[in-house]
Amino acid sequence: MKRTGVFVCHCGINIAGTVDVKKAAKELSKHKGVVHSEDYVYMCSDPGQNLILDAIKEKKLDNVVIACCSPTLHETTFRNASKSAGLNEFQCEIANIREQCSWVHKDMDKATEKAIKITKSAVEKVRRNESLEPISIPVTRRALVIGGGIAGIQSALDLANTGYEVILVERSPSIGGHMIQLSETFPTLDCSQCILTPKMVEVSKHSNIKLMTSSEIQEISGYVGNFKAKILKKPTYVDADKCTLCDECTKVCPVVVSNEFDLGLTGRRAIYIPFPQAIPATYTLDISACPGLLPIACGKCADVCEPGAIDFDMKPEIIEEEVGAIIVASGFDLYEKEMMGEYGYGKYPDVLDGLQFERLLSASGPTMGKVLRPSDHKEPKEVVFIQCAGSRDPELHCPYCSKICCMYTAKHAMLYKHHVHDGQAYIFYIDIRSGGKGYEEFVQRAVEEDGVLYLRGKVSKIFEEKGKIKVWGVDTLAGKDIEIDADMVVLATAMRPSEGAEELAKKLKIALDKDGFLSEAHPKLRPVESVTSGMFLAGAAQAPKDIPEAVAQASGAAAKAIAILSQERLFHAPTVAKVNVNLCTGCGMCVDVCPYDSLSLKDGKVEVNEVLCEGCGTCSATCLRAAIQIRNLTPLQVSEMIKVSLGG
Amino acid sequence: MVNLEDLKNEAHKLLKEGTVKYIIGYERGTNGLLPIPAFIKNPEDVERLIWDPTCVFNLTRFLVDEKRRKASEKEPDERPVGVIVKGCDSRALVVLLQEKFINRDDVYILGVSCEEAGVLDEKKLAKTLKGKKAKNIEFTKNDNFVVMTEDGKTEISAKEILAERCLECKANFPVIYDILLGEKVKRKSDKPFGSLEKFESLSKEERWTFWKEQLDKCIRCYACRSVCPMCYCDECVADTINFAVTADTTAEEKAQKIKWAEKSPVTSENFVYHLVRAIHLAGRCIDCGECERVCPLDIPLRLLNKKLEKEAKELFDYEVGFDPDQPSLVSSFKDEDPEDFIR
Amino acid sequence: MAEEFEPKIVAFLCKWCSSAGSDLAGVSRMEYPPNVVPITVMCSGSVSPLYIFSAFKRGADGVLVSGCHPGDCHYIKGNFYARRRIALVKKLLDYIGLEPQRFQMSWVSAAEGKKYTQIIKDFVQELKPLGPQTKLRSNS
Amino acid sequence: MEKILTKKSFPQWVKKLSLYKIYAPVRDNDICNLEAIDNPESIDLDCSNTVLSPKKIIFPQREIYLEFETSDENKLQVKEILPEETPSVIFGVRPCDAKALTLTDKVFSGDFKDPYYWKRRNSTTLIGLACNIPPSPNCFCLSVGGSPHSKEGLDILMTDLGDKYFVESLSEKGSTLINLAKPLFQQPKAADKKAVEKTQAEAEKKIVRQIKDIKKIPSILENMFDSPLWDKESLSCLRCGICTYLCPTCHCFDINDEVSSSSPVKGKRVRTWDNCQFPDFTMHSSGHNPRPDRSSRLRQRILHKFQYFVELYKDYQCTGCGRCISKCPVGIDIIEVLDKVSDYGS
Repeated sequence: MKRTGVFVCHCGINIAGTVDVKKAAKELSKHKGVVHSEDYVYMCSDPGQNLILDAIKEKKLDNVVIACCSPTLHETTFRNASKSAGLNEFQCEIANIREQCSWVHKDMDKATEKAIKITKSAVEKVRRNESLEPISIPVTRRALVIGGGIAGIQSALDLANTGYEVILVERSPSIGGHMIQLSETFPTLDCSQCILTPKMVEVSKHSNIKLMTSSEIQEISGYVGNFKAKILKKPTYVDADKCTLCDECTKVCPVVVSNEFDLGLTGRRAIYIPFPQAIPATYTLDISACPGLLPIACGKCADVCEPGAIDFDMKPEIIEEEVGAIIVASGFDLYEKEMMGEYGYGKYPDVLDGLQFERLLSASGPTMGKVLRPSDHKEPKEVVFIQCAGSRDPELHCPYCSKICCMYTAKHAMLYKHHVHDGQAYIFYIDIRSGGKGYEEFVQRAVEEDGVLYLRGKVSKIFEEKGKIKVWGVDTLAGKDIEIDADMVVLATAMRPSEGAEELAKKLKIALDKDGFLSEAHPKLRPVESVTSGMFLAGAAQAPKDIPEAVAQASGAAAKAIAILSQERLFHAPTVAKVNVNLCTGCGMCVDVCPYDSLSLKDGKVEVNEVLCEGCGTCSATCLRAAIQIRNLTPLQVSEMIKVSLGG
Repeated sequence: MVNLEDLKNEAHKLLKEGTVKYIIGYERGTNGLLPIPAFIKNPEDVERLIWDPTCVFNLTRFLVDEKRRKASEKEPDERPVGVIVKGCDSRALVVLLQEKFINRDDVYILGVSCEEAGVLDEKKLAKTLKGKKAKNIEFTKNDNFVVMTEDGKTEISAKEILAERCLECKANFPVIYDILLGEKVKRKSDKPFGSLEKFESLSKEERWTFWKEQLDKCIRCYACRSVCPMCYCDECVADTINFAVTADTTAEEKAQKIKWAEKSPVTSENFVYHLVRAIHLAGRCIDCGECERVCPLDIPLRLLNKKLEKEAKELFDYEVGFDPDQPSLVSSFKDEDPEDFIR
Repeated sequence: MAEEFEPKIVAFLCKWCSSAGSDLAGVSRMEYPPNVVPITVMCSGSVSPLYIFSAFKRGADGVLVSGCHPGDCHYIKGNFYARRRIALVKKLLDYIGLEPQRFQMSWVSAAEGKKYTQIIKDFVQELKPLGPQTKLRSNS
Repeated sequence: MEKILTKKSFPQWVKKLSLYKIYAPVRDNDICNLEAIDNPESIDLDCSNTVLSPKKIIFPQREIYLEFETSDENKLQVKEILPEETPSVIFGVRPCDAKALTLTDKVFSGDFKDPYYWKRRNSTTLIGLACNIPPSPNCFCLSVGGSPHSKEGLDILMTDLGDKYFVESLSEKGSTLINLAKPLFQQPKAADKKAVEKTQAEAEKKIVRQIKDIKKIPSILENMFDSPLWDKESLSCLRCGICTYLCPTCHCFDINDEVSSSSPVKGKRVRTWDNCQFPDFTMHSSGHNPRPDRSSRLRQRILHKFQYFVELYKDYQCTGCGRCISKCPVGIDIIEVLDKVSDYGS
C-alpha cells in the first residue's frame, strides 16, 4: 500500500484560527495509507519545507498532501520541495483549507470537519496519481506575424533583429496599416508617415523577414512550437520585381473606384499603388474593379507596361509555412458608417470620421494638407468634433471606451487650428481621458493655445440647413442648450475589431471577448498571450490602444515568442487525455467536443495528440464508455474524492 | 402493404446473387406468436421469413453481434449483411452510422414500411382476446389487423392493439434503406409524447413513489441493455458485471474500473444503473421499445427514455436517428441553448 | 431541540473560474456556511453525469456544478457542453422525483467571490427545509 | 391431513397466521409477483405463476454475509450477519417451484451446509397450489419428473375446486398452520376427493409441451461438448440474464465487498445472484475467459442442467416451469434445444 504523508499548515492563525489543525492532523493520521501526519505553523517556510523533505526520506513516503492555502499560491513550492526529496511532482497534492475553508467560516468544529474532508479528498487523489514527466516538444524556430500594421511591423522587426525568421502576412497590398493613413501623431505631432516608413522599408529589406502581402491565413494547425500555416497568396497581377513604378498603367486604366486609402475622399484606378510609399513598392491590380481577365476585357495596362511586369496569368497560391510561434496583430476598423446614422454620417458629405479628417490634414492627402470641405472644397470655419461616437454606449453601440479618441480629437482640433487660424473648433465630450505621458499637457495645450472649446455633453441632433450643418447639443456643465452652425463635423468613431477578425480567431482557435476583440489569457497577468499556447496578441486586435501601447505590446509579444523560439524543446503539462483502446468504439463524440483538435480517429479508435491536449476533460465526460480520461484526474479519483467528501 | 412474397423474392435474389452474406429477418418461433430472429444464409431458406404485426424486434441489435464476430475472424467475409428494418429500426441504424459503429457498406437494408399500422403489443392483444389464443395475425389493406383464433378470424382495429410506441411513431417507414417494401405513407402522430402526459402530471412525490416502486422490482438481468442496439459498449460503465478484460488490458486499467453501481439489486444501485442508462441514451434512443418489451418485471423503461427524447427536442430541437451526419446530442451545443436553470 | 439539519453538499468547481472565484471569496474574507466540500475539476465540461448520480448515492443532500460564464471558458467551450449535459441530468432527476433544489448549476467567474458566497448561502437555505436526501442515498 | 377451505374463508386463514411473515402472489397489471403481504385481500391465487419463484425468498438475490470496519487503531473488525429466522409462509407455490427448492436444497447441503440458505429454508412453510390449468403455455413439468399437482417439497398442497380449496397437509409444518385456524377447515367429502382426482387428471392432459426423449439426453450430452449445435442455437442470444435469474433452480452467486466508506474503511460483504449467461461470469483477471462466447454459455446452461447436475444429484436441474421459454426476449426455447440434442443422439 502506498505510504502517504499529510502536512497541515497553520498559516499563522490564518488557518489555525478557524481550523483545529492538531485535530485535523490527528484525524488524517487514521486515514487508510496515511503513515505520517503533522502540523506546522508555516509549511511554506524553509523549516516547514524541511519537515516535508525529512518525512519523505525517513518515512519512505510515496506521496504527500499539504493542507494549506490555494494551490495557485504554493503548489509549485511544495512540488519542488517534493521533487528535491526524490518524489515525482505529481506525488504532491494541495488541499486548499484556507481560501476554501478557514477564511470563509467561523465555526471551528464545522470548519475543522470540512478541512478534514478536503484533505482526505486530496489524499485519495494523490494516492492514485501517476508519476508523470512533462511532455517534450521540438520547436520550429521561426515565427508568423499576422497583420502588417504598426504592431505587426514592430513584432516582426523585433523577432527578425533577434535573429529569427519571420513570415509577415498582410491581407492588403501594402503594409503600414492605419498608422500610415495618419497625418501627425499625438502628443508630439511627429509626422506619422515620417516615422513609420523607415520601419516599413526595414521590413522589406530585412533578410530574416519574408513579407507576404495580399495574403490571408487559410488554416492553422499544429501546436506551440510546431504550427503549420496555410497562407493564401492572392494574385496581384503585377510582378513586384519588374514594376518600376512608372505609373503609365494608371493613365490608361479606364476604371475609377473609391480609394480606400483616402477613405473614399478620392478615387483610384483598378490598377494602382495603394500609396506612394507602399511596401512592397509595386502596383497592383484590383481584380474586383478590373473589367475582367477571363477573357481579358481591356488589357490596356499590360500594353503600356514597358518592363512587362503585368501578368494576367498569375494564380492564387497556397503557401505552407511551419512556425513555432504566432503573433496576431490583425488590428482594428472604425465603427461602421451605417451604424452612426444619427450623426448624419454617410448622409452629409461634411460629416467625417476621424480617419477621413486625418487624410484631410495629411500633406499627402486628397487636399494636399489643406482642410477643405468635401462638399464644396471651402475652408470650414466652424468645426464640431464629437467624441465617443459609438463608444461608451451600451444601449445602442459599443459599450467600451475606444481609448484613443480623446487624444486624437484634441490633436485634430489643434491641427485644424494650425491650418485654419481663424477657425473655431468645438469638442463635445463625455469625459476627457488623457492618461499617458504628456497627454494631459497636450489636451491643455489644445484648450489654452488653440482655443478649442470643450463642451461637456452629448449632441442630440445633426442636420443640414442652408449649407451649414446644424449641431444641437447640451452643455451639461453650463446646463444650457447649444446650437452650432458648423461647416464640418468630425466624429471620433469607435474602434472595432478588424473585419474578418472573428473568422481568423476561429482558424486560430483563439477566443473572442464579448466585444469581438481577441481574448488575452489573463486580463492582468497574461495580457499578451492568447489562451492558445504559442499564440500572442499585439495591437488593437486585442483591445483599442494607441500607437505607443500597440508598439509596446508588439514588442512584448515578440519577446514572448522569442521565449519559445529560443528553446530547442518545449515542455507541456502531462496531465492530458489517455485512451483505453479496449473500450473505445470510435464513435468520435470526444473528437467533436475537443476544443483543441487534439483527438482524432485512426482505425476506429481515438488517438490523443498529447501536445495539443490541454487536459480539460470534456472528452471524458462525453465518452459513454469511460474509454478516455485525464491523467491524474480520472473518474476513479473523482469517485473516491466524492466518497470522502461526503464523510465516507 | 408489404407483400411477404416480395420480401422473400428480394431476399432470395440477394442471397442467390451473393450480394449479402446472410439476411437477418423474422421467422416463427415456438413461444406463442413471438417470432424469433432468423439468420438466413441459403436462398431456399427465405421461405422461413415472415412479416406480420408480431415482428417487434429491432433487428439492428444483431449487427452489433455481427461486428464483434467479424472482428474476431481472421479472414472475414467482407460482404454486407442484409437486415430487415422497420422505420424505427432504421433510425437505430442511423445512430449506429452516426456513431461510426457500423459502416454503411457493411449493411444491406431491406426496409419495410409500417404504413398506417405498426407492430402489436402482445399484452393489449391478450386483453382484447379475453383468454382466446391468437394463432396468426396479419395486416390488412385498411391497416387493421386480422387475428386468427380458435374461433376463427376477427378483424381488430390496429389502434386497439398497436404497441404504445407505434402510436407515437416518428418514422413509419425507413429513413434509410437499399430497397423499400411497402409505401411511404406519411403519418403524423398528433401526440408524439402522449405516453408521458399522464406521468408528467403527477406531483414530484408521486413520481418518486412510482419510480421507486418500479425500479425496486429490477433484478438486474440487464435484458434492457442486452436487447438495446445502442448499448453496444463492450463494457457498461454503470455496473461491474461485464468488465471487458482482454489479454492486453493493463493492471492499471483494471485498477481504474469503478463500481458506480454495486451488483446488489437495491434502490440506490438500481437507480444509478437506470439513470446512467437513461442519460447515456439521451439523444440516441429511437424508441424501439425493446427494453420495455423484454423486461421480465414490466418496468416501464420507455417512460425514462421518452422523457429525455422529449427534452432533447424541446430544449435543443434535437431529433434522433434521421441524419447520420449530425453531431450527437451531447457532443454539440448551440450558443442559444437554454440556461435559465443556471444561477 | 434537535440539532438543525445541516445539508451535505458536493460542489464541482472548475479550476479556472469557479474555484478561483471561491478562492476570491476566501481572500475577501466573505463568510458562507461550511456545508460544501469543493472538488476542483479542470472544467465544468468534465463533470460526468456519473459524478452527480454517485454523489447523490453517497449521500449528498445537494450537488452543485459551477463553471465559467459562457464565452469565458478557459477551454473555450467546455462549459457549453456542460450546460447541455447538466440540463438533461437536471430534467431527469426532476422527472424521477428528486427535489429540483438539490441539483444546481451556476456560472461563477474568478471575480465573483461574492456571487459564489451567495450561491452557497442560498443553496444551504433551500436545502434545509427539505431534510436529508434519502431517495437516492445508499443505505449500506 | 386433508381438509376443505372455502375461498371465502381463505383470507381469514391468512389473518390467523399473524405470527408469520406471509408471502403470496400479487397482481401487478399484466404480471404476478411474489410479495410480502400485509393485507390478505391482496393475494391473488388465480393469477399465473409469479415472475420469480420462491427462490427469491429462500435464496434472496442479495444476502449480507458480514460487515467490516477499521477501528481507530486501524484494526479490521468483522461482524458476521446471519439472516433472522423469521417464520414465514409462502402461499401459491406451484409444484414445479417447490420441486426446484428440493434441488437447491441439495446444492446448499453437502459437506458445507450454507447457513444463510438453511436459516431461511427451515423457517419457511411452503403452501402449494396445484395447477389445474397450466400457468404458462410453455409448462413442461411432466417431462422432467414433475406434475401439476406434485407434492414434492411442499408442506401443504391446495387444489382449487371452484368455490373451495382442497387442502392437504404434507408435513408437520403444514399441519401447524392448519391447526392455527382449525374452525375454518372442514372435513372433505368423498365427492371432494373425487373432484380432486378428476381435476388432477385433466390438468395433466392440458400440459401440451414436452421434451422428446428426456431420459437419453444426459448420455447424449456427454458427447456434445464440441457440437456445432450450440453455435446455431445461441445465434440470437442477447447475453441477458433472464433465463437463469428467473429459473427456480439456478443458484449461482457472486460475492463482493461493497465499500461504503474509505475513511474509516467500512462496508459489507455481499452475496448476489450471478449468472452464467453474463459474459464476465467466467472472466479471469488475466483476460482469459474459458467461456468466451454465447455458444459456450448456452452449452453450459444445458449441460449443467441435464448432464452435470444429473451426474451429481441424480436429477435434472429443471422442473419444467417454462419461465426461460416464455420470457426469453428472442424466443430461445430450451425444449427445442433439447429436442435437437435428442436428434443429435439418434
